[in-house]
Amino acid sequence: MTPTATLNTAALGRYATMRRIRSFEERVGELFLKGQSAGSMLHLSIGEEAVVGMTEAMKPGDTFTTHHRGHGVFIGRGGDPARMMAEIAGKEDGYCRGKGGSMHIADRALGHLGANAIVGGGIPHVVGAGISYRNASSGQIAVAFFGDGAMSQGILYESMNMAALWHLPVIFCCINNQYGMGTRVDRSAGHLDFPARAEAFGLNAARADGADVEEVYATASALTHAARQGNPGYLEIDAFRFYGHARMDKSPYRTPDEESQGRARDPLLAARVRLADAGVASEADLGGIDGDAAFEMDLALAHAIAATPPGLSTMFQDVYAPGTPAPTPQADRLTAILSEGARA
Amino acid sequence: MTPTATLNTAALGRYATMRRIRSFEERVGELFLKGQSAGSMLHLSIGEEAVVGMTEAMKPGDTFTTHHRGHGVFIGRGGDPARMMAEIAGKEDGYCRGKGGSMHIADRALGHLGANAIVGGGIPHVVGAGISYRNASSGQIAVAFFGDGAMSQGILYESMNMAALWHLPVIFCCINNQYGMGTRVDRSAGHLDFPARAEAFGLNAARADGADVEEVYATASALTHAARQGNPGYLEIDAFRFYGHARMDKSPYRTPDEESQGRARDPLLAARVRLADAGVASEADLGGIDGDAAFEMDLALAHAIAATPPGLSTMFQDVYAPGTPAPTPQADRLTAILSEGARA
Amino acid sequence: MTETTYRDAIRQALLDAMQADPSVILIGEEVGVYGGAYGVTKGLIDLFGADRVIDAPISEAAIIGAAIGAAMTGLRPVAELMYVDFIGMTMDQLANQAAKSRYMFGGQIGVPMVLRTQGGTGRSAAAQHSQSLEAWVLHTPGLRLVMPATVNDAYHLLRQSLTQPDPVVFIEHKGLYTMKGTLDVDHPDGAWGQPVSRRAGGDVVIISYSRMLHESLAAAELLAQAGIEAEVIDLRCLNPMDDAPLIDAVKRTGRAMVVTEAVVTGSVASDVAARLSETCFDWLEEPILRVGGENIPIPVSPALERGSIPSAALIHDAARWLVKREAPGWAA
Amino acid sequence: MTETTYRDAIRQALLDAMQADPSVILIGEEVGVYGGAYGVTKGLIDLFGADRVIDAPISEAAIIGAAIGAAMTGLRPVAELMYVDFIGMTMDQLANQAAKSRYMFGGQIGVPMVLRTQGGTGRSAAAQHSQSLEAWVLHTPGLRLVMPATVNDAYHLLRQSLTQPDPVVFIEHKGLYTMKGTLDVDHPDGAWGQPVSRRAGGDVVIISYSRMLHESLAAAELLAQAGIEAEVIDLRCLNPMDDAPLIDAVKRTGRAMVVTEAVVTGSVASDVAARLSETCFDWLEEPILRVGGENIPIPVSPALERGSIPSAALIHDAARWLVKREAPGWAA
Ligand SMILES: Cc1ncc(C[n+]2csc(CCOP(=O)(O)OP(=O)(O)O)c2C)c(N)n1
Ligand SMILES: Cc1ncc(C[n+]2csc(CCOP(=O)(O)OP(=O)(O)O)c2C)c(N)n1
Ligand SMILES: [Mg+2]
Ligand SMILES: [Mg+2]
Repeated sequence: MTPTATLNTAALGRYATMRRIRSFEERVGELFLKGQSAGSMLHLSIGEEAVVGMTEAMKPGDTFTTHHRGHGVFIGRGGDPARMMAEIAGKEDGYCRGKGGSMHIADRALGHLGANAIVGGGIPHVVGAGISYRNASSGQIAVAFFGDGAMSQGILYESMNMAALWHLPVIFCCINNQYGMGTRVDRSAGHLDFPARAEAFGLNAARADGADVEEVYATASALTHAARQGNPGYLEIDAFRFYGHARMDKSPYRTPDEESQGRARDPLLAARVRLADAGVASEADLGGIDGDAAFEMDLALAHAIAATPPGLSTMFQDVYAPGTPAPTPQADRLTAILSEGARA
Repeated sequence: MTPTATLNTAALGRYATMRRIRSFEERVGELFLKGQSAGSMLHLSIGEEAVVGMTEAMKPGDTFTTHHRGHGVFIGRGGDPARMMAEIAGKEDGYCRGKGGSMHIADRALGHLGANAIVGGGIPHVVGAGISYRNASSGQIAVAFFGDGAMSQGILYESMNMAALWHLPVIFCCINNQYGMGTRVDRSAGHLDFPARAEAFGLNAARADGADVEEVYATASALTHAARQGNPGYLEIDAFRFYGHARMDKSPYRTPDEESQGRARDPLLAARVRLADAGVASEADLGGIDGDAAFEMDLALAHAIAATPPGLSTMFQDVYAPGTPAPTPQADRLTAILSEGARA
Repeated sequence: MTETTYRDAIRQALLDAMQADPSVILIGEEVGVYGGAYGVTKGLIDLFGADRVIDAPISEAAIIGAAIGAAMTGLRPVAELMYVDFIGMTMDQLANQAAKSRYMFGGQIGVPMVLRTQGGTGRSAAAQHSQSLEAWVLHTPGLRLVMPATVNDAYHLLRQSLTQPDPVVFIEHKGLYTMKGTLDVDHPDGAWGQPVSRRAGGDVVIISYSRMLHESLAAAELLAQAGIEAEVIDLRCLNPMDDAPLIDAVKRTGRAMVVTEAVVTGSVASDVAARLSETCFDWLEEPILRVGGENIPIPVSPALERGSIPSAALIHDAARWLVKREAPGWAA
Repeated sequence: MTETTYRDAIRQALLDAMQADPSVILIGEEVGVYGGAYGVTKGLIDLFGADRVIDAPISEAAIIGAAIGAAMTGLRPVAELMYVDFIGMTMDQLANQAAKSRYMFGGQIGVPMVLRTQGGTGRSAAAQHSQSLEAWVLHTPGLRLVMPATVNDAYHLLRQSLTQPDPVVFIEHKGLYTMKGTLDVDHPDGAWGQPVSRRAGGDVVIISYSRMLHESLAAAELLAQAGIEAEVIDLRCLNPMDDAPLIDAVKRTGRAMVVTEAVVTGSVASDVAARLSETCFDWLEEPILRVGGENIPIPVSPALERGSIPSAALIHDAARWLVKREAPGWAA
């Protein structure tokens, strides 16, 4: 529990970002209900907004990869909600031209090296980014965001070992929301002390309360500082997945009690109360922040719905870089075989 | 250092087995020099004979997998040197009909589920064997033998987690000979406390001196006892790879000093001296054991050289089980296409 | 004879097999409490308990590796890979271990396991959840490859897979789970290992499997309206493949095409077309045509996703061109 | 113009590329101090230091993953996989990440990396160290596949690979490292991405790549003694494949075969044969023949290993049968 004394306007900014994340995710839910999303593989990060403590500890130029539940992380790093929502709707002016969708949002300009639909898939990429920054002495760090489920992927430990062995400016950030789909973490891990695993591989390891964004920020700041000196770290954010795994999942495997207790650990509510108590912001200020977020995300939703889908021919673009001939469409291949001109 | 008091005839037996392993490996070297081995990918376990402390802690019915340097482990579990040597020579009456060779020796009857040429490849198989034994309450355990290099393979940690989570009768036995090819372990691991890794995944973990087979035996006995109760373990045998990685490697990356110091940690020499000092065996007894081993392995070598290679047609057998048609040889396929009878 | 779905037929096969053979176990992510990402294993953990229906951590490589070890020691595991797209993490265990153990060990150690998974497009699940990767398995001696297209095959081929002494990769299609059909537990659609002719016709042979079988059958109906009778053959068991019935059919008609949902380059369609072109050369009136997925990753946009794989219309157009030399409108 | 070996030509290409482009780094097992399992990278760590020649732990998946991340952030990594047989552990990083990033991310993020590895038989290294797995890569859009057969190509194709904006899988052959040949740093054997005709001949076209090119050329010499002139084409760059020159050649001769060392089922040979059978149908006098490895894992016995892959004699016999309809002695 962060002493209210340390609360300041930066903390107010973190509250605002958390609110924007939640408002965004709520609109993603609407997009789906309106039948306007590209598919139903939409993973909301509601309850995990304290990840903002980590994203704010990063600096411009730092890069990151995320898992499939990465909307919140990207908003924390400055992602444009309108282009994100358009991508989730599979539209041409989405971040990935409607080819990636919710699970594959990326933005090279903002250092987002890509969301990944393979659990653990994006983790080793930060090791390579770390090599780039180490060799260039650029002072940048790379952060891998992933869920507790990725703690069971061997590639995580291969990556941790490399980061420690090569003294890379890297952070492994586990957003532990207690579940991988229907499996609570105590049914997927034989031993629940995850920081101990990271320590055994030579990392600075810490766990922070996902209901306390200021604790996350303080812990993340220390770890990122060390990482920039070549001492890689592991941060676990202890949170709770408020809703189902994806839009279809009603979490029948959880009791109402468990859900209400979990949702009681709400980082927004906690921050809100404490900001008010500390006199950093009035109810009116906070209400204004909430209203602005709602308004912004309503616009993002409207934009996504109005945006145009990609044309069929874009399908053949971006398989290889410009300059390499695009793959031959099947129609052309068949024509080259069967058209009279092609026959002897 | 084991108190000489605890030394007994069983210890003498362990010495004899270690000697048989070394004699066998020396003959493998000869087989290669005579140009009679199938290939040059021959990995000698000289210096690692104290693994006998682990193999003797196992019981009949227990099963195991090994890495590519597994000759010693298998002799420790009762492997027939003649059939092993014949396999290494690629002969029909070798353990695998001359199809597997040094890196793929197996013997279902003795519980050897297979040597593996993929670093870490055989490790998860003991998890599955553990499920079999747990479900059948058979009291058996399964042991994975591997080198320090496999500590960098993610599948090891996936397997450790499953073993702990499901309380499987499994042991992970790392034969740490300090090197993976030309890479000393401190250049492949960011943090060298490997038992700490195993503990962080929920295993009983211990390290034993590879120059002291009795210490290995005592440690292994405790771990196997716990494993049979469903408490999986990790045992690290701290040894030294006396010679090159494979027959071609002269270890230019090691200093003469390092080699002489490493070879001074000789489990045979240590056991020999202590058995004599303890009066368990006379010089004559020990000399007799050494002579018997040399004689036995000379016969194995001669057998392997005299044995006949497999016939060409065996190539098509064992791809699938008997009953499934063997793959069509290419000659038959081409005949079915081109022979006059096959044309319109 | 019961009307049921592809999903329930698979579930029934698992249930019957587990009842008939106590050595059958299930292991995979979410196969127990959750009941399977696509609901295929719902309720089985209640019937058979957590020792036989094992919810695994997200460790694909070790799941397959554990199944191999269990198979080597007397169990008959059904390992579930939630999406075939994740097979990339398991190819070492699958192709270097499961496939080669019997051979490398001189016949001593078999691996009687089934890898159940599902693939294909249809849910806007994007590039990492929509692939068809059976070609990697086809290229691996020691593995069996089975891909059911009908409700009856979903049941029988899985039951038969669970009697095999060697590893079987059993690939379902996410787009077929809700498909209705007739299950006759006493009569399989055909013999194990053999293709089945799903429709008779003398003008052209359309060879396919999995969901593309249904697009091919739909195309055959369209062709019939144009007076073209297409035979439609379902491969069912792709590796090892019994191509004798295919060869007979192609020699009869002299015209054939092979349809796959996978990226066409390096696909099962390429391999089947190559074999048939070798063996039926003197009987061919026209080249054996491959119709498959575009050579691209699968885009998330529903329209692009649909456009990237063959449709009944495309199959019809190509077949008609092959038989009547009538160029379709899209021909450049 | 210098006489050198395939191994040294590759080493020279790495050395020249690292000197010309500071963003080029090497990462892999034993690439530094040890100098590479086959000695290809000997001495490079002394020239460029441990930050650019990185000895990696035995973590194939993370090695490829790290190379991807490095490529995304401005470096041009050459990741070495000691044996292509280990690619099974990396197929997720290779096929789901490296190959698809540019596409999934709408063109924003490229992965300019080279995966160097080696494959093939010849050392009695058994089933897990002797494979030819290029077909898996061929089937993956977004990847480039390059397999040099000559000393000059070993150098130039690697240099060119190190200028590509997309991931290149560069597969060497362990049996060619000691092969001598002429390196002309100023003149590549052919244009990037294109096949090259290695021998002229009007009776039959033999299409091959990697070490089988040399068996094919040897076969062509044997055929010449029998009065049969074979054109021999080296594919070199297999994905994307420019098949126009192949089509021209096959249309000229009407007879062709495709030779691979890989398991023939589902192989590159199947794909090439299928394409050419489609496009050259009206010009074919004979079926396009596939000659490849047997459909088995590779046995350790030297005799069995040799017997499991095509030889010049077999290629000669098949080609002669194709051209002269003379059945060889082994014809059943
Ligand atoms: C390699 C891989 N295995 C399985 C899946 C299917 N899957 C998608 S999300 C998920 C659960 C992941 O849990 P966690 O890592 O905790 O992330 P969360 O969804 O809780 O944010 C699973 C099993 C996948 N996408 N990738
Ligand atoms: C997956 C894989 N990567 C790399 C190799 C090549 N290789 C063979 S043995 C070896 C070193 C293994 O070291 P360790 O595990 O310590 O076993 P040791 O040889 O020391 O007994 C390597 C890198 C391999 N066979 N398999
Ligand atoms: Mg989670
Ligand atoms: Mg070692």
